[in-house]
Amino acid sequence: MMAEYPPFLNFYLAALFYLLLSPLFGPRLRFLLPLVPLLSLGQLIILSPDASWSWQLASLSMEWLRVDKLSLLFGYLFHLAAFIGFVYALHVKDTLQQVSALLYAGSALGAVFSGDLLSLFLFWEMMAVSSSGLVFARQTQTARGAGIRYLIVQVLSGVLLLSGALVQFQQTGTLRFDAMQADGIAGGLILFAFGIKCAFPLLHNWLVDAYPESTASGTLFLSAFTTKVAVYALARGFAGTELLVYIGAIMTCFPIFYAVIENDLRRVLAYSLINQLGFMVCGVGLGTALALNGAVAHAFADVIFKGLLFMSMGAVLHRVGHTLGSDLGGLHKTMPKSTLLCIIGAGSISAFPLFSGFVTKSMIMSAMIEAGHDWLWLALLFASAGVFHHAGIKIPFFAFFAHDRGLRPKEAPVHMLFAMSMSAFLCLLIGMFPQLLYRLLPWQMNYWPYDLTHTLTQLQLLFFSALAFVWLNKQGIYPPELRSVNLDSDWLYRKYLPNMARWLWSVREFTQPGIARVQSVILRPFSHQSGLTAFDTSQLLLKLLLGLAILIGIGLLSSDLFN
Amino acid sequence: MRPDLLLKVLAKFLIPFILIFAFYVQFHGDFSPGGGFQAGVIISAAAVLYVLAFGLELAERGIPLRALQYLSSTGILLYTGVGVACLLKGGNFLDYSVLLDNDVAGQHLGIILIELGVGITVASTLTLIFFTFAHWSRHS
Amino acid sequence: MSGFFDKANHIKWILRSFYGLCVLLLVLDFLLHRHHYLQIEKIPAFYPLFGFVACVTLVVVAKWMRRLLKRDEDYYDG
Amino acid sequence: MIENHMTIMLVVLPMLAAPLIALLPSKNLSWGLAILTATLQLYLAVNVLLDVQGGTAIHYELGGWAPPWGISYRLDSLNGLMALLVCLINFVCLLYAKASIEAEIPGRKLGLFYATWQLVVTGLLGIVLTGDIFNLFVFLEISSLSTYALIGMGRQRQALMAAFQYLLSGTLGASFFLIGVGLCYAATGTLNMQDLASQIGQSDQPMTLYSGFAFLFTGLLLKAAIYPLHAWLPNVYQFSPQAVSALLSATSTKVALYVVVRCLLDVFGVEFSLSRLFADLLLLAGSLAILFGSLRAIQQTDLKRLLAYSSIAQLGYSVVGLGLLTVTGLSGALVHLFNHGITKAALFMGAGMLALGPGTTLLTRLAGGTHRPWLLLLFLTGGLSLIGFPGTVGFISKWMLALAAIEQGHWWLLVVILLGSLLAILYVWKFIETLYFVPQNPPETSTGPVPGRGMWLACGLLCLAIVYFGLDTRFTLGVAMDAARQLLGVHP
Repeated sequence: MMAEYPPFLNFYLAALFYLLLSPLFGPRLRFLLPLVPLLSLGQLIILSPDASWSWQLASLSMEWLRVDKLSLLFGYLFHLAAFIGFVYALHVKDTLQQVSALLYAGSALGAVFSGDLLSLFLFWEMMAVSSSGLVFARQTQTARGAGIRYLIVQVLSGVLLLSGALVQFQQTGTLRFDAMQADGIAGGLILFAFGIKCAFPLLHNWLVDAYPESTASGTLFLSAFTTKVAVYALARGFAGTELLVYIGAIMTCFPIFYAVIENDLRRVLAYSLINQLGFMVCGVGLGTALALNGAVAHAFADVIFKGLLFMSMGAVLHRVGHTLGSDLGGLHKTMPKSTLLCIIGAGSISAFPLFSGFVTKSMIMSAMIEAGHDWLWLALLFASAGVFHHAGIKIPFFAFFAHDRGLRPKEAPVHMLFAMSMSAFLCLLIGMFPQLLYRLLPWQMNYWPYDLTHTLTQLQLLFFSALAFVWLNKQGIYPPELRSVNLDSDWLYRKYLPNMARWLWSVREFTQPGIARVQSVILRPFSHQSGLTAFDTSQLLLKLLLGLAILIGIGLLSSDLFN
Repeated sequence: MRPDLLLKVLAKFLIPFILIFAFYVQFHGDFSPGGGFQAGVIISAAAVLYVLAFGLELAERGIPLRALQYLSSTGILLYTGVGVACLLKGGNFLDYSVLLDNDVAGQHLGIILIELGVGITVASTLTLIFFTFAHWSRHS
Repeated sequence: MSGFFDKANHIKWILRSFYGLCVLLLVLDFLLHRHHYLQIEKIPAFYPLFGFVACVTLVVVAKWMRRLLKRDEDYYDG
Repeated sequence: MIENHMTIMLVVLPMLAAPLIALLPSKNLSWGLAILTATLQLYLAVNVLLDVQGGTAIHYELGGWAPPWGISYRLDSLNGLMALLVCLINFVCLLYAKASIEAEIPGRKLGLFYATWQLVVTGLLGIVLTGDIFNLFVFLEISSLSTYALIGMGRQRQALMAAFQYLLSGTLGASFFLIGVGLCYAATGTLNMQDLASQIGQSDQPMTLYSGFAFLFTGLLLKAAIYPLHAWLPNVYQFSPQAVSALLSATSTKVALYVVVRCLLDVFGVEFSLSRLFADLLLLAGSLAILFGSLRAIQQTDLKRLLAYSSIAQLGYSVVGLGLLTVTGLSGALVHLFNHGITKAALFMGAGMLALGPGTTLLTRLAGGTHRPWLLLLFLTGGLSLIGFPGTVGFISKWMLALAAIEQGHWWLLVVILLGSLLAILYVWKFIETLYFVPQNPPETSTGPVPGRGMWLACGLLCLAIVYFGLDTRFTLGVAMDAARQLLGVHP
């Protein structure tokens, strides 16, 4: 009975205490942080399956605890991710980051346990705000810019969700969050909101823009929660929506092209994150038990292996200060453990047999075939080969091998290595004993990934992709890493719209002197004090009188209509 | 002959009449046109005339600024006090009939006190404003 | 200090064993019986071919995209 | 005995306190009396509001004269809520003012400052409680005149000019209001609001009445700083003493808007005043205010000026709610008056605390506030409430308004409301970023006056209120719904 409250409270209270106690105890307090997810996980495990918790707000009932297998799976996952994250972040002495991370993890948990759209919106926005703290924590000008763009997009998603919720409330009188239809205003708005968080094509820029700008540990947290909550929400609300299959297929394919030519290795990972999300979105769109299980299982595995990759790049960032492929190389000499752990992550994301990615992605691939989407299946296969190319090979190769640039950083700190080892262990554990994960999956299914055909074909695919890499490199065709920016759809709001605004402004500046002269002729200033002048006052009165005249005019004119 | 001699003599002659007229307006206010506000303005007119004729220093020796501030507060207090007294006597706010045993006498007393309060406040405030401005003009 | 991967000899051996594995996998495709779910899978050595061609296409297209999309590093700041 | 007189005591107490405070010899005594009065008033306000909950009204006849001849006070849910707002803000601002004002105003003027403050409060409460439209005008002038004096006491040189501007525009608004009252009196021969309401339909001079209405209404809109009559507001809020900005932002425009609501719906009645054209006009003005105010707020480089423009935008929400003319919309508008009042007061108090040392609220001069992490919490709470984040009061009002917009099928209005929230993020972010993420150059070295305990307490109280009323809406929204139903004549 004692444990029947929503788990996000654990994190929120921890954040509050952290804020209150940090002036007393200083940064020492951070060593307690990994305990928070552990204790909270304990609470989650003893939580009874029919627990519920709701809050009355005005005439609305907000359900903050809905426990079923789907929410539990994500609940476990987020606790795990938070634990690994806090261990990885033990070196961080920045209260802003710690509190943001606690709130962020808590909000993600709150979102997956929300039973109604309003609560979902609440945590959706809390996630946006708290996670932006992680971006801003980098404290650079670029990070601030990326952070504000990130925040705007995230909140925009929240606003769309809210409007969808409003419409649904107006139409049906209930805010319950269950499966819905994508056609119709409410469903459409909500799907759009989920789509932004899930980095649908053309809505994906916030991800590749902001994630690489965060701190080493910040990116780890970011990669774990936001997009996975979106996948959860899609699985809960739009399972079986045909449209999603196509969107997912596009998501798997287009980012890998960018990933090949991107220089910042953490941005490469961000693109590959979208690519992995594509697989999940496909799974959700297919909507069969196998596909949905595949989607959520892949989300589970992705948090861990993508986290591992981000952690290894974070270690590089921590020791070297940047993650630009063009300026890295040869790090394996002094960071051998990080190298090895990174390779395990790479193996998992490329879905090598015995690694976690293989046992989860193959479910989606199989479901794709079962559903008869042959061409899309080919697209996914292409994407699978591409993943290996840009994430499996490119990341470890350019960071740790390639040309030796003479960098000799120290090995990653012990706590980072420990966190990475945990992830690596989990990658291998899931890869070798998939039934451990399968048992947790919400839908009923009968599937075993390790048959001959699967294993063989996957190995063939991966090895010959690697062969292509080797061949291209030997031929000198492979594009070199260059310091550059690649245009993406954010060009629209980062370049085109600002330029338009500047142009409009210049038009105004062209006309402004003329207007000002006319004004000063009519209202010649008769004194010049600092700040406010009599001229200002006369202008103010002019404005007010004009407004009064207009309103009175309308009022009196409308009386004719009125009588 | 000093050029302002005529002015001073006239002022000395006029001010008592102005004041008497002010008191007339004040105390007949409850029966005929007039009342505290008008009386206060007339009193302050007398003060203004005095300052114009005899100068600010002399005037302030007679009516210090501090006294004017006190007076302006006292007037409001008198006004509000009467209202509260009505409350305490069991009537509504400003319900003078309960002030004395006799309704009509109560009304009389109430209205006279109220008007007195208004008169004091208006007279002292207007004088205060004039004094303050006079100070300013001297500084600049 | 020179690491394991600095010696050309080591790299050569690594690559050779890698080629060997590739050949092995190619041969296995003909020896073992794999399940076919789709028509296209029936093409002999479909997966190895697909993997190789896909990656080459990927890189070639990406190179072409780079010509189109590449800007200076401070493009957005300027 | 006192129960019967609670309504009038709300107004009489500060009126009695004002001269006493001016007479008291020490600034501490003055403040003590002021806060004592404020505490009593808060107690009274809560009590009367509890009395009128559920739709009853309290009548009080001044001097025992029955209306329509005498002046009567009438208290129902609508002005009960407003009275509570004024008393609450008055109390909190006085708590805050002690340390804040002593840093800004020379000691000898403090007694007068608190006395004038009491007069402002007298005026505001009088406006809220009176049932007589001319009496309302008198109180409007009392509060306005004393407000001009308070503003003029600001620390910066421009304060005097700002006060003068406000005097000019305020007088303009009051004159229009007075002309309107005069015309209405000419048409109906009464000044009592209820009596006026009953005569509106039978007047044989509809044109006079209508002109009176137009003047009265426009004058009020100017006082309430409703777009396009908002131009006086930014200077006033920017240059006032800190505590005064907080008080004014939370009460004066809100009270003026209350009068708009009262006159439109209660006195003139829905049929008379809100022909569709007029309602649409309100919707349009409100929407423009939301967009214009938010956009201008984003441009500002001064924290208080930014907050002032945000106030213009937030008032727009209430106007929109009023223009919708439904119970949901109107209760959203009313509860937004209260909710935005406490939010903006908290933010202005935060700004005042930052300005304590540097003496200015220019954002660039306030950068690097990391040495005051607690203030970040205040700015975050307030900022989130401006944005309309769930868990804060701002969400409640915007939710109601959005719901009302959809009910009526005004989709464009929903877009405006949500767009306003998005723009709010930009300006809220602007000041949070500059305050906390831009390193100051040179780093803060001056050890100016430290915020007093009262200031912290006041801010803390308001922050708690923002969150509490954001989570538990039974009280605020309940009263607002009551009031909305009464005004629109809808029975639950």
